Amino acid sequence: ATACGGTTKEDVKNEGGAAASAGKADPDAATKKGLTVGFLPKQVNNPYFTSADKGGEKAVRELGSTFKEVGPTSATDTAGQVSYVNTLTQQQVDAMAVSAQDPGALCTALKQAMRNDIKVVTYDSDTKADCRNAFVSQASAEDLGRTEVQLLAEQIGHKGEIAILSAAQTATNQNTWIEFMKDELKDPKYKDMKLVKVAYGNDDAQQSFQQTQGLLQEYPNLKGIISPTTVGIKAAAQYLSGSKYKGKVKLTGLGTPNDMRTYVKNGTVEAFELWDPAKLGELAARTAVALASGQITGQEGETFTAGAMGEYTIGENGVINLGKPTVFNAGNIDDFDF
Amino acid sequence: MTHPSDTGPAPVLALKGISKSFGAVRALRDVSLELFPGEVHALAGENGAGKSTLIKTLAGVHRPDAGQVLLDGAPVVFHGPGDARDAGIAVIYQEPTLFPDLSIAENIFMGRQPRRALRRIDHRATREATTALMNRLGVELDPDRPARGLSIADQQIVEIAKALSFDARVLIMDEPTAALTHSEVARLFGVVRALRDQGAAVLFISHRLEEIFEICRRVTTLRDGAWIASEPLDGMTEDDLVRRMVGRDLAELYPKQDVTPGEVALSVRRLTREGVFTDVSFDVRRGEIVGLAGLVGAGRTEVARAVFGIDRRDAGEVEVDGRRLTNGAPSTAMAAGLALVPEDRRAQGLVMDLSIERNIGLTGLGTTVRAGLMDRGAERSRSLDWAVKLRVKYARIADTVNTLSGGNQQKVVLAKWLATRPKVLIVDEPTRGIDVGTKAEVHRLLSQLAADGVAVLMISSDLPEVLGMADRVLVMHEGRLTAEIPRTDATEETVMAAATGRAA
Amino acid sequence: MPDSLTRAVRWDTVVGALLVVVLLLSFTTVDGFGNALNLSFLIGNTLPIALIALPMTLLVVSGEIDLSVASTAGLSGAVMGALWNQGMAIETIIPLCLLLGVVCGLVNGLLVTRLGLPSLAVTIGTLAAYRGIAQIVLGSDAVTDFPSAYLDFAAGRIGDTFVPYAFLPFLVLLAIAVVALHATPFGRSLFAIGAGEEAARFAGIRVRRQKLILFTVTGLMSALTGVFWALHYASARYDNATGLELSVVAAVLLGGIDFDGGKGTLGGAIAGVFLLGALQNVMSLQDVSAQSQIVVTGVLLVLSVLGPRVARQIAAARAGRRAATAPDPKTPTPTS
Amino acid sequence: MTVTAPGEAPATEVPEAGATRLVDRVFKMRELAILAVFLVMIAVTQAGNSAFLSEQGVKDLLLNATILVLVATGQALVVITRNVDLSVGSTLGISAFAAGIYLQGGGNPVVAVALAVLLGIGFGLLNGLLVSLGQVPALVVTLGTLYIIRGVDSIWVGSRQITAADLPGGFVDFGSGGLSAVPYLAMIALAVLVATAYYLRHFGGGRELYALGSNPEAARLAGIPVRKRILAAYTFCGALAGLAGALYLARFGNVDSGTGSGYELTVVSAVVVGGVVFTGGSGSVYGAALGALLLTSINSVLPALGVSSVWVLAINGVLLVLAIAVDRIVALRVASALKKRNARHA
Ligand SMILES: Nc1ncnc2c1ncn2[C@@H]1O[C@H](COP(=O)(O)OP(=O)(O)OP(=O)(O)O)[C@@H](O)[C@H]1O
Ligand SMILES: Nc1ncnc2c1ncn2[C@@H]1O[C@H](COP(=O)(O)OP(=O)(O)OP(=O)(O)O)[C@@H](O)[C@H]1O
Ligand SMILES: [Mg+2]
Ligand SMILES: [Mg+2]
Repeated sequence: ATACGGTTKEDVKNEGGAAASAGKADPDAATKKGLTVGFLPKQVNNPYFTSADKGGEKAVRELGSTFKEVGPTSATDTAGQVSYVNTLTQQQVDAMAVSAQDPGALCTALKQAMRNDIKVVTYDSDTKADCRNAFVSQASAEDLGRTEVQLLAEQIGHKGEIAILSAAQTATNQNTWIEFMKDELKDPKYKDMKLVKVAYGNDDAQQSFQQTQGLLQEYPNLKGIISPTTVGIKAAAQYLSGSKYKGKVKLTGLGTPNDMRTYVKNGTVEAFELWDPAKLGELAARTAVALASGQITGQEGETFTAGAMGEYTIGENGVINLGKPTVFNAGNIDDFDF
Repeated sequence: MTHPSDTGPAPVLALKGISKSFGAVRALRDVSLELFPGEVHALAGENGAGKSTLIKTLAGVHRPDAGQVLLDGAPVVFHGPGDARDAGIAVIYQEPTLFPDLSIAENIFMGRQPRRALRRIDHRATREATTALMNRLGVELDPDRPARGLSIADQQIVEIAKALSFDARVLIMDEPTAALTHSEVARLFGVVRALRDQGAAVLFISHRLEEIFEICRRVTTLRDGAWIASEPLDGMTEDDLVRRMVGRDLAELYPKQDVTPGEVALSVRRLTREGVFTDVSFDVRRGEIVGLAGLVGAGRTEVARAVFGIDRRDAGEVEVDGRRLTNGAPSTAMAAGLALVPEDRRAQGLVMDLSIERNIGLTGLGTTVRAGLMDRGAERSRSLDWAVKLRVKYARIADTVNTLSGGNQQKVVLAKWLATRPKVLIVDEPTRGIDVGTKAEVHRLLSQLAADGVAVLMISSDLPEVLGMADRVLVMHEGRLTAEIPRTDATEETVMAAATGRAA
Repeated sequence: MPDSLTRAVRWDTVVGALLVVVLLLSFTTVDGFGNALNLSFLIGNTLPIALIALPMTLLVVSGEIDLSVASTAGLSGAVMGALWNQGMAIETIIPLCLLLGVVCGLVNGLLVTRLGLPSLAVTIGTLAAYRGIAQIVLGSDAVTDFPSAYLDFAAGRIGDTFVPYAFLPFLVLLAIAVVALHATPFGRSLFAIGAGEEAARFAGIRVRRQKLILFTVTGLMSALTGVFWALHYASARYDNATGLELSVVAAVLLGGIDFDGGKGTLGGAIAGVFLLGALQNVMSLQDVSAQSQIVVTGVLLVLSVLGPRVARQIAAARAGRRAATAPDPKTPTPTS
Repeated sequence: MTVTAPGEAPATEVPEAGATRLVDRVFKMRELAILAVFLVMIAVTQAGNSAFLSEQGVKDLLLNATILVLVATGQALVVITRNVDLSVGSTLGISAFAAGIYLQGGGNPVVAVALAVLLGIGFGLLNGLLVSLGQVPALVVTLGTLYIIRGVDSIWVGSRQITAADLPGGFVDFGSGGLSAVPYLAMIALAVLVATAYYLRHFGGGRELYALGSNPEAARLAGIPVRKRILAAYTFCGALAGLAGALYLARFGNVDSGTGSGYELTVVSAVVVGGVVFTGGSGSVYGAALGALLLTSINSVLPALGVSSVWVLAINGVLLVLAIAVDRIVALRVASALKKRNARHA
């Protein structure tokens, strides 16, 4: 049924997306060697993705295959990322690990790749489920969202106004986490805490900087800020440590130990969390190889061993969870270097 | 060449065997010239003869392909205009070279402003010096007024003031009077004589022969880039000089054919433009040439602009053949058969970077089309046709117009508009910077057009031209029509009287 | 200098030749380049730039510029997504988006022609404004579920050929633009306006009107590009096509369009667009890092302006030497 | 212009004085217009949020503006000569990183700043040479160098980054510190600005920049060393971009391969809003600086007013267009004023 003779959202609902992967998984199949695995991060030159891809590279090497990394220099250059998917397809790699800048934009290209039986794993941020074989999630969005609220709550004694400094408005993973944060805040034990605003710094140091200033001016008695993005938390910390709010306004979120070390040491930040990007990359790589070797197909319930990382089981929609994030504080931060 | 041993002192500045080519165009071929202190030397020649090129070579703008420049008898090489200036040579170029955004004072002293301690500019001193210069020229221009928006004439005045401010040993003037009216020219000549008597050498270019005879002692003539003669002027007649320049005897300068005016073709009623001109009404009939005279700044150009629709009129009506023109719409004016040959050929008359062909073609965009597309053949033949009719001197019809000499550029503008076969033709300073030969041609053309029933409105600051060509003379003063004088009683006196607002 | 030489050193021809050379070399030496699929990728990904380059070239020839094109594209994409979420029919949405583009173009055009503002300044302003409005309209959403018929048209290719469906309409538009600029009085007037606006006005050319038309068309084409983008990448977001304006400008400049106005050919511009596209494609296939690709683009741009200049000087020098021996040009030689 | 009839003493004084005042007033207004817009904006914000002009608030305003002011000042100089330098963002990025790397190796902050400036000068020279000697359109060349420098930068930097941890504490504190509400960085910027403005107004070299922007051909005929001046303008612009890079490092304590990308548009906007016209020859660095202050402040004002960041961009753009329009209307008033005077003279 088409409204006023045209095609509407309704009509499209029924166009089911083609199932991602068919075929039967053979858990005992030998791990193939000499494969080529291409990594396509959101942005090359981005420290976070570099350490992730390093992890991936290490794993691919161990498994006796070849690693390559390509990618755009800007995290908002979706078109660029698409043409890199195409390039990898052209180069007939056996599998690719992609961190999608956009859930939809890469679909056509990724399906194209899968049709040329290239295995597609997404990591860090996902595409629509039918556009890849599996998604390696840094930590369940739920864990992240809730734990960050818990972290901040402890620091401010469960009371006061708090705000969120996110990345781009369009960042899928950011938004899901924020949903879970809001959900966590519904819990009665947070009744004295109030989320007053979600600001967006577009993962740009300067903008995140000014957004933080704005938050503090707008809400003079703001008690804490959650910034679930490495760029955001760093900028916010830098501003706080240079302002009169240092130590008074608590800051937590997702950051890398190397970025945050100074601020933890100078008392701007008590604690923050992150998963180990290197591990994320490694798991993505091992998943890719497992797929290429036919040990898994991406169906729910399949299991495989990711080398030293142990055994993983594929959840619904082909999601694989890396595990709980690590919390960093003055006590343990020096044990980490990434 | 006749060596003037009688002039006593050795030449300050001399050219020996200079040659200069631009691509295929050989602008100067083995030209020699000597300038002596205390004399005004004329440089005569048709448009494109090479006069401007010669002085640009003297000024260090162009490097000669062959030959040498001698300063006080010693060969010198000018690597740029700066060198020439430092050598005491001041130049007024044919085309005003001002900085529109800077004040008149800065325009005059740019690069050599009076300094205070720490080499800082002394703005006050600069302003005062400028005022002094303006008084010397007897004109009244606000030193702090930016040069943008100055009329051609005002620009020329500033150029002259600039040249004077050098107190140079050699003063070179390329058609400084082209835009000026008699009284201003008189002033200028006064100043030039004073300089000459202080021992300066002056090189003077003008297409107004009477001016040459009035102020110059000797003349050097060029033809097609070649040196023809250098000789004393006394004993020469204008015809002798013209013969030297053109290489033949010249037809009559004002070949005005008598015609009986037809019905009104252009009728202007109570035309007004705030602050520029007020309540201007007049008619121009078929076959008639109406002169519009007045001092520079009287508002003639502004009237022409408003009639053609370049500027919006605040009040009044314009009708062509009884068709009322929409306000501020040149396209409809053209459609009605109106054509305007503007005052400033470089900015308004021509697109300097386009070829001769395309420039003439511009007015034919509506006609040289077939099925909505350009008909290149028609466009080219139309352009060639008119370029040849007006004897434009060029190497290729596809050359850009900025390679043409001043006068030839003016011819292209005329060609461009005559090609529209207008019913009413407004010409603003049509012969400014045009040599006598061409001038005569243009006049012949105008009266021919009139004879063919075109109504011509001729704005000109060249009084003899107005008197020679016009059936009727309209005179403007400070934005108002002050007199309408029939051909029979139009004289220098009557016109100037009305123009300065004294009598009338 | 003689026509032959002028033509010989015209940069747009050089770019065209360069494009051919690059293509030939890649076909023979770069594996993965020649096959139909890759070529269709290449063309598909270059189309947005090419589409906007068409009106941009005309605009630049007339001495103006529009930096808001990418934002207009983003806006039309965003509106498309928003309306789609409202459940409106795509067949009604697309015309609406194009209309929106016309409005955006008109706003630019009116600001430039009526207030006489410099187009560079105005469109930097609207660049921010339009993108901002897009953000307000669609916020953080990313709309992806457009009807597959449309997605396939925008992303798919004809059978197994290298020709994307969308390429055919583009060719038509290209033809129209070429004729408009190079074979109609309109085009002629644009060159005149670009090279000497006042003189053009004195020649009875309706400068403001022509410019207004150009800005409007540019808006329209940008919106069309926005729609195409959203369908081609199956994703409508407020930040679609961000930064595309620089790519367009770069490509057009590379094609030898003079930003002082009055010079250039559409052929050159489009050659420039596809030259950049092809080079990037090839370099990616050759595992040249994105960073190095940026450098190459830059170097190309610099060469694109240094090249013709050097050529011109050589030509002038040669002509000069010839003139020395040539007979002096007497009055008209109206044969050339 | 009139021809004074013989004998009649030219009455120059009266109109000149009047004219001078008029012209001066009007030309000052060009900057005034922006200043007004700025003040109104601040006032409104303060009314809506009393915390805005707190010491911290003022400090932030100034700090935010500092870097853009510096770069805009340099850019203004280039634009006045009828050119443009789009590569400033890339230059800022690469020199910031250079300074950072040097400090990381335990270098001396002063030397680091000098290093950044030198690097800037280097790239400024490159642009200047290409534009003045090559005599090629600045827009194209600097768009080219924008890409080249950015590319070289990201190849060199790779995924490395400078974080506050790598920098000497004193340097970082200097970046955020100041005398009460006036940050040190702002003082530097102000000093540079005033010096530049004074040079442009009172020294031959400065005026010649205006001259050659206003009419290059005439400048050549007036014997002005055109190429030398243009080269100087670009070098200065590069130097300031380099300095800005060093200050960026001190301010944000964080630099990576993306630092300063896309900055060119902001800078150009600031200059344009500041009333420096792209056809060259007019405008002032004060205007450009005000433009910069206005633009950066908008980004602080809107969050402070609690305007959702979704709106920031749109409002930014609209304000930008408005600012230009206002400036234009003022300019038109100047023109008509001149025309009237003309008529009076005639
Ligand atoms: N820059 C140039 N490039 C090419 N040709 C040029 C250039 N300048 C002058 N010419 C040619 O050199 C010849 C002499 O030009 P020039 O301007 O010296 O003549 P002129 O005597 O000054 O004429 P007019 O009296 O009209 O000013 C002309 O044929 C002109 O076309
Ligand atoms: N293009 C222009 N822009 C601004 N003002 C102008 C312009 N042309 C002339 N003016 C001024 O307008 C007034 C009328 O000048 P206009 O040129 O119409 O007088 P004119 O009688 O035509 O003198 P000319 O002999 O120079 O043509 C003068 O004060 C002049 O300075
Ligand atoms: Mg001449
Ligand atoms: Mg006039």
